[in-house]
Amino acid sequence: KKYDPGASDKEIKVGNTNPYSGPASAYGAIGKSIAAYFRMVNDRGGINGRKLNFISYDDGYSPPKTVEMARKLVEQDQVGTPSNTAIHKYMNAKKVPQLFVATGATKWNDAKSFPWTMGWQPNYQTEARIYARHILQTKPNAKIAVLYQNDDYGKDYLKGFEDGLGPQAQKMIVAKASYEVSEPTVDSQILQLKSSGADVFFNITTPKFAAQAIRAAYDSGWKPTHYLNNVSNSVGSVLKPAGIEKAVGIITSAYVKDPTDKRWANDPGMKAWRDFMAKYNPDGDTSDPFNVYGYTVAATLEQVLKQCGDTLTRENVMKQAASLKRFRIDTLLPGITISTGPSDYAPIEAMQLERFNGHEFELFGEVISNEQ
Amino acid sequence: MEAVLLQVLAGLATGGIYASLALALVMIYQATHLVNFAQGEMAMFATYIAWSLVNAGVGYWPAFLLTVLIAFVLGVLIERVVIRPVENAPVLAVVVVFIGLLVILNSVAGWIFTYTIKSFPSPFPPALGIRYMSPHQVGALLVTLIVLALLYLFFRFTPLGLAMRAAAQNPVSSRLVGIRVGWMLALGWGLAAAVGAVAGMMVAPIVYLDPNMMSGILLYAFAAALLGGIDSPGGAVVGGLVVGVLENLLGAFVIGNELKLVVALVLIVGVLLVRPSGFFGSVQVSRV
Amino acid sequence: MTALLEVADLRASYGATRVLHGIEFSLGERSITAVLGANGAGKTTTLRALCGMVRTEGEIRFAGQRIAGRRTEDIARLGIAHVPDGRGTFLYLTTEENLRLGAYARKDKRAVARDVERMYAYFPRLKERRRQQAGTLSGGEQQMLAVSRALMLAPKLLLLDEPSFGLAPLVVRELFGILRAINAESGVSMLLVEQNAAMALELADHACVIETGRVVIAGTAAELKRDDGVRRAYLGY
Amino acid sequence: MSKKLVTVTILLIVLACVLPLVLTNYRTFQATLVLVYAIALLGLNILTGYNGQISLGHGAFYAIGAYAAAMLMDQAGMPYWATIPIAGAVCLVIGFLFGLPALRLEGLYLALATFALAVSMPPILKAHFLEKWTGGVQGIVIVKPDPPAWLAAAGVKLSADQWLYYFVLAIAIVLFIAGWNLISGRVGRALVAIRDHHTAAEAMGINSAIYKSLAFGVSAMYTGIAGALGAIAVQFVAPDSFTVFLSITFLVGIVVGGLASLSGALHGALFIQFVPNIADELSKAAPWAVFGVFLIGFVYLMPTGVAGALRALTRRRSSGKLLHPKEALP
Amino acid sequence: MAAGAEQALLRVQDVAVRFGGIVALDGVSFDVPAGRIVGLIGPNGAGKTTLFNCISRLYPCERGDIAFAGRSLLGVPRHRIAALGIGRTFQNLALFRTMSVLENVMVGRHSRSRGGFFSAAVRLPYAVRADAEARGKARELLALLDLERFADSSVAALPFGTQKRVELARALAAEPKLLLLDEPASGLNHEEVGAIGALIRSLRERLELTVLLVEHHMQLLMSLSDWVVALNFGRRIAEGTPAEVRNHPELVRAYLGTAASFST
Ligand SMILES: Nc1ncnc2c1ncn2[C@@H]1O[C@H](COP(=O)(O)OP(=O)(O)OP(=O)(O)O)[C@@H](O)[C@H]1O
Ligand SMILES: Nc1ncnc2c1ncn2[C@@H]1O[C@H](COP(=O)(O)OP(=O)(O)OP(=O)(O)O)[C@@H](O)[C@H]1O
Ligand SMILES: [Mg+2]
Ligand SMILES: [Mg+2]
Repeated sequence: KKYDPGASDKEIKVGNTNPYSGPASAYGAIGKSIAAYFRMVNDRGGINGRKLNFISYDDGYSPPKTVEMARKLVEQDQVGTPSNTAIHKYMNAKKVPQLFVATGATKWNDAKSFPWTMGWQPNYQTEARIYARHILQTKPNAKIAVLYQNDDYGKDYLKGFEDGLGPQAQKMIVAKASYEVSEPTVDSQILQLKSSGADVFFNITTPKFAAQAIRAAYDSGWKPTHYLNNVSNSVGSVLKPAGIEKAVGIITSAYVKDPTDKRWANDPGMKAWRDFMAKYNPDGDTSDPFNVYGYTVAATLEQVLKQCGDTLTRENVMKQAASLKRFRIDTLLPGITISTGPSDYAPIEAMQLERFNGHEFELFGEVISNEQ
Repeated sequence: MEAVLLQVLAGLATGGIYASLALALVMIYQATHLVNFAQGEMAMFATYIAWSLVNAGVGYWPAFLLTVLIAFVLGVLIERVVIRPVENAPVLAVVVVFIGLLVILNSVAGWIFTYTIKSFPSPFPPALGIRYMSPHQVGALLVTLIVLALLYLFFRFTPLGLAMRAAAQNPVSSRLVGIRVGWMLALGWGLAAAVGAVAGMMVAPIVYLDPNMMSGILLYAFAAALLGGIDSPGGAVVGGLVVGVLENLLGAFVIGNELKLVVALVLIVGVLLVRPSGFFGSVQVSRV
Repeated sequence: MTALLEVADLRASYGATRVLHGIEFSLGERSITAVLGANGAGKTTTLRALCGMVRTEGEIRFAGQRIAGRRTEDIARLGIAHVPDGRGTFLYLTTEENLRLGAYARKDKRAVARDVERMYAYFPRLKERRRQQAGTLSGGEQQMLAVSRALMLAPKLLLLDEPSFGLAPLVVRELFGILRAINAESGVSMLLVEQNAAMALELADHACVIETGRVVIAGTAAELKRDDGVRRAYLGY
Repeated sequence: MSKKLVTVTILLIVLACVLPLVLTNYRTFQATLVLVYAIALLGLNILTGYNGQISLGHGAFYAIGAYAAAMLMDQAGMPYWATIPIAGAVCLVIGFLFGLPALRLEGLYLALATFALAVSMPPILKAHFLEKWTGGVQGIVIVKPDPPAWLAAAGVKLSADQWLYYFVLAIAIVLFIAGWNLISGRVGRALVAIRDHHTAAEAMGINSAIYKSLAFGVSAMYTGIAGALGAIAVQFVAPDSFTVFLSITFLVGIVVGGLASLSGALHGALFIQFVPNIADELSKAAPWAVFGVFLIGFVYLMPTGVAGALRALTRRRSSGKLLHPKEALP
Repeated sequence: MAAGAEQALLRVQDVAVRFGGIVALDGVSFDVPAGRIVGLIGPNGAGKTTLFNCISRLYPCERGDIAFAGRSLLGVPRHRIAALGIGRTFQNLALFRTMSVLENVMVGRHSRSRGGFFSAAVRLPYAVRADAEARGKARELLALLDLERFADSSVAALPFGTQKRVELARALAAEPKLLLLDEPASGLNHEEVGAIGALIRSLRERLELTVLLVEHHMQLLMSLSDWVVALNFGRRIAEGTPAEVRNHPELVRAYLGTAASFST
């Protein structure tokens, strides 16, 4: 048995910061469902006999607060594995595993410069590249319009997309419009994009704006091939509000199951998730994909800690995190698995394209994987 | 040319959103001489009430009226319970209470209703739509104009409206002439909350209902209300529409989306430098 | 003479500082009492206490009802009008709106409209300025407005805190004539705090002198006019 | 300054000096942030508390100071300590220039203008044409300064956190003393006179235009210096660190701490640093609701802020005259 | 009194002021000779305070000129007026409400002391000295006006008459040559009016003041003034010694009511 600060015979401390307040409080659902999941694990007897102690602080989505809270986790609470952005360098300097950062920004999968940090979901650039490839295959002469959120997330997608289009990018992308989260609507942006005459629309937006964009595009009579980023592909919380009929034909990609998609109504994995929600997270919204997300992340972490056995050193945690082999969780889409390696810090790298048929998403094509 | 027209119309539609909340700000200003930063969150909360009613099977218009009523009562209650104790505190302390109220309402709404967006029904028949505007956008603008007319009449022609303005300006003298200042304040809060509720229900179908629905809009409404002149309901609406259109045109044709808000704000502040009490605000001279 | 207003052991304070230490007097129906006193004696505070504008203890009866501790607006609605210290103008409303507010507690619209015209007849200057923002009126004009606004309530009791403050000599004389007429015609009782003691004692039937929060001399106006101390301090002969 | 006040101040300074010796590095870091916020709040208090100009946009000056420091360190390779005066100077100039047109605006209209400044800051920092220097949406990561070599040579061993704390503490003491001198003398009286009665102040010969814009400048300078120190402490700047919420937090800080009071800046800093954390500990479901309740509770109990309440306590014991709170403050 | 041009400390020439449709001053001219007390009277709204505000540069003049010690004031910004040697009080009190009496008077000293932001912040010796000097001067004035015991009280809680004296002290702190007093006796009782009259007289002697006095208390005004100017509807309707003006028919009709209503 070997321990580093944060672990003992009795418990393993897992730290986390999450925006429970502030403009991004929607992400708070992730933290809450992770906490709920760990309660479930503890009810089942914990991991290798140790209880999980999940300590989560509110970072208000503000970088200074995140730094402070991360330091609190590491120095005050002596936790094992917190996650997250302004603290990137700090965590690596302190050699604290920063696992499964809840964002797809590419910088989280950089094993070389930041060996103590690992993302979780397919990174934004990978996803954007998949769309780009699909466009190049199906519509090589497309005129593309892009709507993106003017921040880290939006810019990351945009970069992946432009990289994916390659040298063609400058020519193919005929219009780009950005928006700020504080803006009430993106109607104006949609009109700008429409008037560019584009026939392909890449929609890099968070749920509220995605729904607005889908509706506005449809209402304005613009009928491009519509690619929607994975962040906002929930049927229940995006397409429905936008108007189901307005969303027909939208192409997106997926790796977790959408809790509002009828396809998974009787799926055992999602059933287990729903039971979990009912029992451990009754306040949570069962149409909110963030709750599936948190659940799945927590399950991944559970697996890593299981693999660690009795050697709960920070080094071993990182090592085990980097040696997940085709690990599967039932809330992931069929065919999607989690694999990592010493130089592969991107746990999920596969996704599948899907198209909305007016009732549900239909997967098409292969599971597309970037797995080396 | 058509692109410009489209942007102008879309700007009017969003401007109508700003205008409707700006009216609530004018209302509360007239009644208290303060701008309630929690006004947007109160409107958001009222909209959730409406949403719950509609979801429970109440028809749209009954739910609408009921919500306006509930919002009025809640507004009165908030004044009586939360604001009353700081009646005599310095202005900025009251502003801090508003901020407290804002974060409480926002947080509690997220807790009760979660952060996933909800669609909110629109009551307007498709016939209301014109070529480039959806029926709801047209309808919401009309409703805003109706609220404007009501507020104008209220302040201009009713003794109550006059008493309310008096109470906000000089509570001591108001009491001396028999105005129940406490009631005026509560009434002002109630009416502002009711106006806000209408705004929320008109806004929600456009931007979708979520706990942060109004936080962004409040800034625009604040700017709009001041641009028009904080004590002028008509000014609030004009201000709202101007801000909406201005922002769209700047974003689409002049400066780009990234900096359109910045430039719009610079222009608004620029206008205020020339007209320090807005387009239609009354100039309040004080002399020695 | 029945008492319209009876005050007993009236004490009042600002924050922790007590200013009135047991004022005692009564004011008859249709009568006018003048209150004299040095700077800071507590005259203004007495009027404020009657209207519930400061923290008070003690007994105040108006037309038989206890009004101590009641809210200012309720006291006003009983028919007590107040020309406050410092005029209390609604600075950002027009002259006419100020007048209309004075009658806020009254129901009869027509009578109110008549009274507005009456005030304009008393003070033609106000009529010229009817649409002007009241805060821009000259000091004396605002004082006329303050008196008129109080009269607009059609009160039973009128509390006047230095009504002649800042008025030109001619207007002061007219004002006292108006007060006398109103008292005679409508039987409005008045409590008059006035620095122009000679005129005040001329108008009033009763008078008292307040010193540091206590009534030190009280009596009929005629008696006070003969009092040596009063003559030296307030009348100057 | 009364004798008692001098004693209390000296005691506080001594206490502040021993603090990092008994605290963990993390707590020291938090204490550093408190000092940083105290400087920022002092700046805002000079403007809003003493001079009566309401600013809902001081987060912008904090941001400018922070970016000035970060950019100078990151791109010009300047040592951290040298960036502080530059950040202060930049903010002084920008604040002064902003203060000039702001002269025409009063009350709510000024609040809007400053609010606009705060709202504009993140988009400007993200703006494409500045990306080269500001790092765009990603911001700039900077390294934490190590204690200088001469300290180690002198045999004093300090952690980076401790060193930074003392560095900030020294600056804070200097700035607080300067602030005290400023407001207790001729200039301070002029600032308050302008707040209390603008016209009379001018009739007394006070050039209110100059005073008001200089107050803006000095206030911005304080806040800008705080921003620079804050950036160094947090080792990171990004546009999203400086949203309007920061500005509003500052306003909350000076009101809760006490308007027009030097010690109020410190009380306010403690509040904005620790109360959100406490709220978060109490409720994950709705931390802001708890925070809001705290906020309102503080205002109920102490409408003139912590400093005002303390002052009232001591004053009641000594002389006895209490002002109506409304008269005491803008 | 033949007020020769060379003697006039203040010269008001054809001054007109209009607010929208209201003509507040309509071509007023008169001189205030150095060392004299000149009374300015007229009905309410005649434009007396407006004229004061023009001299203090709070209101712009539509036409005409105001010269002080031979120099036109119209180009002088309002914050320079005090430094030129013109002090004033306000009709409706304009004290700094949150400050103590002493501080109020020290602010009055502003135009006679130096020191800016920087010198104050680092306590440059001259700024410290200036501050001490202002404090000393203010204390002197408080003693002179019998305000010493209120030095540290907050002005807002003082009785009205005391506040008026604080305003007077504040105006005197700048060592003005010309003092503009707007209704100094209003709200004072007989005894107090007598006291303020004596005070003004003695101040004039001791400080070699020139005074322009607006007052509705005729007894006081007529006894103090060397010269009286009467306004009505923004126009000068009479000018002369108190004895001359008192019987001026237009003034009697518009302002006094009866000529015999007061005595000197
Ligand atoms: N708002 C206040 N706060 C504290 N003390 C006050 C306040 N107003 C008045 N006082 C004090 O109360 C006492 C009585 O004042 P009051 O105004 O009643 O006197 P007055 O007789 O009306 O005098 P005046 O001739 O000045 O009108 C005075 O000593 C005054 O300082
Ligand atoms: N800022 C302003 N806006 C509009 N009208 C004004 C303004 N200032 C003064 N007036 C008008 O100008 C006239 C002269 O006012 P002023 O204050 O000079 O009178 P005054 O002679 O001082 O009277 P009083 O003896 O009553 O103080 C008044 O009728 C007033 O209504
Ligand atoms: Mg009085
Ligand atoms: Mg006047």
